[in-house]
This record gives sequence, C-alpha cells and structure tokens, in this order.
Amino acid sequence: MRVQIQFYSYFKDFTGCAQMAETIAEGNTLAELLKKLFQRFPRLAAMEKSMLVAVGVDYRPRDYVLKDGDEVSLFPPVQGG
Amino acid sequence: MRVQIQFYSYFKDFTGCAQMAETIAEGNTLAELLKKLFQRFPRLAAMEKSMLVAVGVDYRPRDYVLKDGDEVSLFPPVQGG
Amino acid sequence: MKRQFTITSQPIDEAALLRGRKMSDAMGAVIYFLGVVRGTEALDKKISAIEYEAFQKMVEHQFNLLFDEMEKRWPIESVRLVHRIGLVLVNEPSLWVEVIAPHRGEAFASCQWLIDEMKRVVPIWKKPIPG
Amino acid sequence: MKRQFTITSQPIDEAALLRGRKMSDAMGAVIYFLGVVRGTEALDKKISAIEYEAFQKMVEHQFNLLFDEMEKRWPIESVRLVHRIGLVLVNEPSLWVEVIAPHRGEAFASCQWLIDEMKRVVPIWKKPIPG
Repeated sequence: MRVQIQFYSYFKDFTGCAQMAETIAEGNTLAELLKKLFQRFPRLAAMEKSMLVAVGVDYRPRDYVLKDGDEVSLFPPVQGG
Repeated sequence: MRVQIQFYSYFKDFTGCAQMAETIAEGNTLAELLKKLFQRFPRLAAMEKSMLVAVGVDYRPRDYVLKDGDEVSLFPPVQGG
Repeated sequence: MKRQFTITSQPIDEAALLRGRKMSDAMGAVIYFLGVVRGTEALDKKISAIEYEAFQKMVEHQFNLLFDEMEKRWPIESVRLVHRIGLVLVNEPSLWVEVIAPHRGEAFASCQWLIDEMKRVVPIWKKPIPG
Repeated sequence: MKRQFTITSQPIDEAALLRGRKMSDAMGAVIYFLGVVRGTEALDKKISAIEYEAFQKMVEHQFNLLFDEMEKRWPIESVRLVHRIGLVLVNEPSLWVEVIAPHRGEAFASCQWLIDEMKRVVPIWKKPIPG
C-alpha cells in the first residue's frame, strides 16, 4: 500500500523534501507512519507535539487508519492573516 | 439670571419649542429648573427618568448650580450610528 | 493618536476615505465599521429612510472625550469617524469608522467600545421615515 | 449566506471589492478587517516582507468548514475573504475580510471568530524576509 506525503513550511527544510511516497502495511495508522518518518527525520520528531496532520484536506487524529493512495500532509502550526 | 434652554429630538414635539430663555434665581440647580419646566410641559415630566441633561457641551448632574448665560440642553436617550 | 471626525449631510465617500488611509509600518490591523440604515426598524413597520438630528457642537466634544479615553486604553495609531445627519436612505451607511492598531485584538476591542460609547453619550437622534 | 473566498498572489484591490458589495435592506452592519504586514515581527528584527505559503486545496476546504459553522451561529448575510500568498511587502494587507450582518454585535463577534479560527486551522504559513 502506498501513500503520498507532503511537507509544508519549515518542515520542508527539516526533511529536505516537499513531497515523497511511502510504502506501508495494510491497517497502518498515521501514528505508525509518523514513527517511521521520525526515525528518518530527527528534526521532525522534535516537532511531534505541535505538528498538524491532515489526510486529503481534513485534519485527522493519530489513530486514523491509512488507505491506499492517501495524501498525508504534515505541517507546523498555521499562521494565516 | 437668565439661561438658554434647547430641546432636541421628540422633546421639541413635547414642548412645541426648540429653544427658549428662562429667568432663574441665583443658586438654582438644574433640578430646580427642570421642576419649573415639568410644570409647564407635562409630557416632558413623564420623561424625567431617561432624560439627558447637558450644560454647554457636557453632561451635568441634577445638582449642578446654574450660572448666568448657561446653555442647558434637554434630550431623550441618544441613538447615533 | 491621529483623530479625524466629520459630521456631514452628504453620502459617505468610502473610496475617498480608503485612499486617505495612512498607517505606519508598526501597524498590523485595520478595522472599518459601517452602520447602515435598515428597511425594518421593527418587524412590523417598513421605513424608507432615517432622519438624523445632531447637537453638533456637543457631538464633536463628546467624540473628542471618547477619543481621549480610547487613546489611554489602547495603542491605537489612528481613528477616523464620519457620521451623517439629515436624511439617510435605507441601505446607505450613516456611520463609518476606521481604527488602525498594531494588533487585531486592540482594533476590534477599541472599535466596539467606541461605537457602544457613542450610542450612550453622543447626542444624535433618529427619526424613521415611513416607506 | 453568500460566501466568497479568494487566494491570490496579487495585491488586494480594496476599492474594487468595495464596489462589489451587495447587501439587502435588512442588513445594518458591515465590518471590514485588514491584516497588514508589520515591519517588526519582534522588537529586535526588522523585516521588509512576509512570504506566505498555503496548502491551497485544504485552505479552501477549511474556510468552507468555517463558513458553514459561521452560518449556523450567526445570521450573517454575506462573508467575503481574500488572502494573499507569495511575497507581501510591509504595510500591505495580506488579509481582507468583509462580514455583513443585521446588527453590529453579530458582525463583530462573527468576524473575530472567523479570524481566530483561521489562525488555528487554515494551512497558511509565514516566512519573514529580513529588511
């Protein structure tokens, strides 16, 4: 199963990446995906608490079960206005 | 001693008058002036509670002691905006 | 605090007022409030206009007292206010207010306070004109 | 409730937006809020601009969720909102909001709520550009 991952704002600097694809196991949750990413990107791990996570255009909790083709977006607190 | 009295908004209809002069005694307060006016204009008396009273361009309490030439303004609650 | 107060029997020229806006680099929030004449004063009666009457000399003084207080309470850079008198048709603005402040909290709070206080102390009255 | 949302890399044309205002006879209050880029992000550093980045598809969706909620809470007739992305120079507005309501209480409350919520959930980020 594959999901797309997008990083926004300074998360792009932390990962050196704007967009990537990741293969995950059936039934994996956002929490499990994040754990993998945190191992790969330690600076992202430091932001765990304040990090916002969306799938598609909606915010999702960490126990959200990922589906094939999901577009996951990770970003720091928003600052519009 | 003479004071000028101005009525605004529907107080003009209640008194049939926009502006008038009144002779008062030395040391008279606003309350004493109002008492005289209420005798003359009963419809004004009915508005006693909500009536606003200014001397010149400032609101004044009922115990304000009038001075010769004072411009007293009487009007209903304001409704700007 | 820059302050500008106008009482006028002419329609409020919002575009011209906008062009006249001046603000320093330290300001982050601008609020405009328009009070507009509604066609329904109460649910049961239609009106075509409101006639505004003002005790002008006192209006100006009372606004200045309010501006003094505003300046003490909030770090406002500028307030501009226009109030119409005479006949104002339904759907036309009778009141225009601009407040410029460093942050939105101050802009919102002070603008609301100014309008609330205006409706308490500034000697202007309305007379609805039936439709 | 009429709703209009624009995200743009062009300067906000306030005069054109004003000309586009439409409101019924039952409305008595209009509020405009402008968020403007300040020259001082903090006390110690000057900036010349802010670069705004947005996750546009999600921005639009999140604003629509906020507009849905606004419509449930207040009797708003119309809300229009413009947010700039890309480089916005100091002293230029990055955000323009218009709310039209029957009374000022609803207009102020809903406009403040919308901006507060926007700053909580709408995926837009700032990057200060040193002066």
